[in-house]
Amino acid sequence: MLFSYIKGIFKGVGTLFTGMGVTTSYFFRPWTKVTQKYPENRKELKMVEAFKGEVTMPHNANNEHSCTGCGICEINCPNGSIELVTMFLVNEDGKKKKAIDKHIYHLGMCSMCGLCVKTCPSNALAFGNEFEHAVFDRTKLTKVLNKEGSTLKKGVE
Amino acid sequence: MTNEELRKKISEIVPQAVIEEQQYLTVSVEPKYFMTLMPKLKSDSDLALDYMFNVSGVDYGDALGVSYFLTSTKYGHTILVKQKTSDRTKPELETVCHIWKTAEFHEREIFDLYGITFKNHPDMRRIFLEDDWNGHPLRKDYVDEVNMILR
Amino acid sequence: MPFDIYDFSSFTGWIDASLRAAMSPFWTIFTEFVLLGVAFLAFYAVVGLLLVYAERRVCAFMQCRVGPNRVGPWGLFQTVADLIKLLFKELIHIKKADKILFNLAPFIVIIASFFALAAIPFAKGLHAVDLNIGLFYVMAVSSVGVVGILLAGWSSNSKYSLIGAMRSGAQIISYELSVGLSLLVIVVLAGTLQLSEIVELQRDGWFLFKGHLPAVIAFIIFLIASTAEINRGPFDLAEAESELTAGFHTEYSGIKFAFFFLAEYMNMFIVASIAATVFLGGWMPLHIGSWDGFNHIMDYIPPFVWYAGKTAVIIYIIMLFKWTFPRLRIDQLLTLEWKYLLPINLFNILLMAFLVLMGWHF
Amino acid sequence: MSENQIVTPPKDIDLDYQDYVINMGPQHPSTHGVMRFLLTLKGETVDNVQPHCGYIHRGIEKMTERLTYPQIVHLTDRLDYLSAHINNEAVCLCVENALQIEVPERVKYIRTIIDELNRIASHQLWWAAFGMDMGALTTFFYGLRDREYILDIFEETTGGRLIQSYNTPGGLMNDLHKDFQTKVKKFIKDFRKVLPEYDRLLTGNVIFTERSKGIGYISKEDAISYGVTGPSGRGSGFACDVRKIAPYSAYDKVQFKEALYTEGDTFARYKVRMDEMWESMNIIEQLIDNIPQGDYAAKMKAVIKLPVGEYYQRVEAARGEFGVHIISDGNKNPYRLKLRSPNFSNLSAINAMAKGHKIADLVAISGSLDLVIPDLDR
Repeated sequence: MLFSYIKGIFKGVGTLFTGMGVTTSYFFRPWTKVTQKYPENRKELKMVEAFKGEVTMPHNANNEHSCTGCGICEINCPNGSIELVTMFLVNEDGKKKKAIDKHIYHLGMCSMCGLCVKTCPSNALAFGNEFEHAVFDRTKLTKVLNKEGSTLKKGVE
Repeated sequence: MTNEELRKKISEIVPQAVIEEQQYLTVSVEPKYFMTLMPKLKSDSDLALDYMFNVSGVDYGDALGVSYFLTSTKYGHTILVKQKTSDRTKPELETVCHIWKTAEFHEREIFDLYGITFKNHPDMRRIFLEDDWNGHPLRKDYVDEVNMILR
Repeated sequence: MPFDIYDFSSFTGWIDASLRAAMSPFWTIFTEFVLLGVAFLAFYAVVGLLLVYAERRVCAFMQCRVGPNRVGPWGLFQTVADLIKLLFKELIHIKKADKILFNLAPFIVIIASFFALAAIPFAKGLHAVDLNIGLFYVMAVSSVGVVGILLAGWSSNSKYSLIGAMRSGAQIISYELSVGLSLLVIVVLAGTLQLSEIVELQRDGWFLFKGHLPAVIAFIIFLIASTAEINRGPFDLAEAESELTAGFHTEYSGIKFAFFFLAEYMNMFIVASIAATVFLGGWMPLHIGSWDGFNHIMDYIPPFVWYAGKTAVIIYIIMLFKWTFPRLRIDQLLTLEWKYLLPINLFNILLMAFLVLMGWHF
Repeated sequence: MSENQIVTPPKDIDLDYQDYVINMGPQHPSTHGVMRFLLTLKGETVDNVQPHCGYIHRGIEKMTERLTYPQIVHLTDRLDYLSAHINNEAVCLCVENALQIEVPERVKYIRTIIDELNRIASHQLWWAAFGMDMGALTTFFYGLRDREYILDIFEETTGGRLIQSYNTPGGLMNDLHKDFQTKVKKFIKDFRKVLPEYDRLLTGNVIFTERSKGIGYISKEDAISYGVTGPSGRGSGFACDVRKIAPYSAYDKVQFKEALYTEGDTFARYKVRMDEMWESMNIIEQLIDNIPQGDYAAKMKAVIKLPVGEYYQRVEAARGEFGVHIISDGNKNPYRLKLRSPNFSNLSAINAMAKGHKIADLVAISGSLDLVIPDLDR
């Protein structure tokens, strides 16, 4: 009875010391720190390639994109965060052809599910790595993805 | 137990039950036979359906129904029991929460979202929505012009 | 000006003498009181802020973090910035609170810790009052703080606060016993309650080593019980942020909250000081029996450095407790006191008395 | 609420002056989200716990009735965000089984590996938060520190850290990152060294064992009746691991032990989760070197329409049995989609568990159930 009482005390105190050993060992090993100092390390901070920051439309050097304005991304978006404003262009043969006027993207409504990027038949959309999206005005989250004066890439149907 | 044996056993308890084979053996019963069937399912030593792993409320359009998914932790067979009521204004069904305690919360959820009242339930209150919410959102005829945007 | 870092009595004596030469005895004492008050206020604020900073750094290092590092060099001014923020925050008045008691409570808590500070010898001759019942006085005034905590919980008219206050009432009153009895072990050995004399007696070895096993047991019990008495983790049941959100000070904001916060850290400092003074020799350098050369080298380190070092070690241990252990439950807390610490303590006093009677101590 | 309405108090709460009724939540440090417990106290002892949920009810079941099947998948991430990939998988498996599509072997392996990584990450966060509920504040940082490595692996492959949306009916969104296997192996090697440290810090600690042993007892029968599944159910001896009962993906190809304890208290639930982390690492090690080559998705039609009927899929999420019940009327949207969330059933047992214990024990019990409120509220 008394023996088990004393044994219990020593055992308990022993477990407490093991616990304190863990924290103390970290206290004296400052190189185990994992903190990243964010605004300072902005330059070295590289997001991985697959990171889903926002939906972008890559343009090449001639300011050409590959969006044909088919509207599949708009249909597939679960949140309605993509809106297409299309127009009809007349090409050399005199045929009318659908093309985008504005590819509107509401970042504030996007949940990064990736369906628009995946289902795009001409691979016109891609995920960008930008992650600093905080703005003071919500309307700034509505973006036009195609650049001013951009045209459709040759050979993309 | 195989599905045939289950089918036989259940028809013995409630001969009026409609039994189909789908993913699980589906037993549809009328509400008036429901309480003769359900206690047996757990207490019968051959059936021993002691674990209710899901309760779904369904709006069939003309009727409101509840589906109970039951499995036996001893034998591993699974059945699906369904009951329907065609009364959409004041639907009432029997509770099973004294047989499977998990049904207590699930039935409160169904009451909240479908408006089916469960008789003899100890605590029939809304669980997710506020007490003064109008209507039952998961019904197909539920309208909310402000928050539901239809495209 | 006779300034000696090894003996402050010449310095304080010089101030006293020069004041007495300049004015009447009444005004001398009055000026000395004011000077002392100002000095203690400044000391209180500085030590409080430093301890908050130290705690944040220590826990950060234990948790593989950096801790405060933005405001000032190594984040040193972070706590100052926090204090300024707290000063500017709105003092929220609770609708059905007992206004007088609600406003009084933080002052009681902070005054109790001020009282205790008066009797602590910081270095040779650096001593506000050298009472002949110093130890008794410290124990007596430090238990006034519980009144403040109880009042804070009661007068906030909040259920969480009330539970926190009741918990802390039960806790502090029971752990007071263990603190007192564990100090009594050393009083039996030293034969005096005067803190300056207790320090002097440790000239040839600290009581922790002089008193054999009973002193070591008393030291451990004192650490545990005093951690409980100042409401710090793992005994922070009165605050218990995962259970009672903030316990007794849930409803306090702004500077009143800062009072509670500062008082908690000052109580930690006082407890560490007492432990250092009673068990580890206070400002007395480490002396080992007849090793004269060693003792001589140790004497070159100024007394207040010894005192600060010993206090810092004990503060570190108390912090280590908080950041390692889970919190106890209220019934376990009382079980620990009444079924473990108290019987061991009583037995320990008997053992020490026996040792002293037989003359088996150094 | 209009003014003339009188709110009737719940029947089983006696508003007698002797009852000390106190709101724990909706904003409380240890309810892990917006959850409200209405406690009736007798002194410090809990007499009755009434959970009030619905603060994050988003109507996901209603929303799914207007979305197509691939679109539904991303919503299930938002249920139990700590086992997001497992929830995704449940919907995808249900759709695949309904269409009777055989997904490539590679997909099955990758899904299983990421499931188990997700489970480890979830249990790490649980360990961290559980320690903090108990008052040991350091555990929180150790748990989150180690979880970060898994999230980095996820991010590299799936593009998301917490919410991955990596599954799609028929397979995966994209192929594995080329460093995936080496990084996972490195993580397992490191984590095997870290787990004993968790034990040293918390499991053996006398204060922790005193506070968790014998607290929140629930018998096996009650656990089955309440539908308490997952680690919480297995702590009571209820062998409810869906990975064993109805194997899906590649779980039929791996050997693993189902962690079972019969004590039924908080400590048993704790031990089950600690053992599950070891078992998950074993499962990953069995699969990581044998991922077969091949496509990362089966060919699917552009518009997925399920045949008329009812489909149900059970999976083992980190907190218990997650189920998807789809009733299809042949359209591209489900007619009804019910999500069986493990937390909802686990929560229903909290009154039975916490009755007669102290407030501090209630915090420990709700911590050991590992509640995730968005999953509960749906």
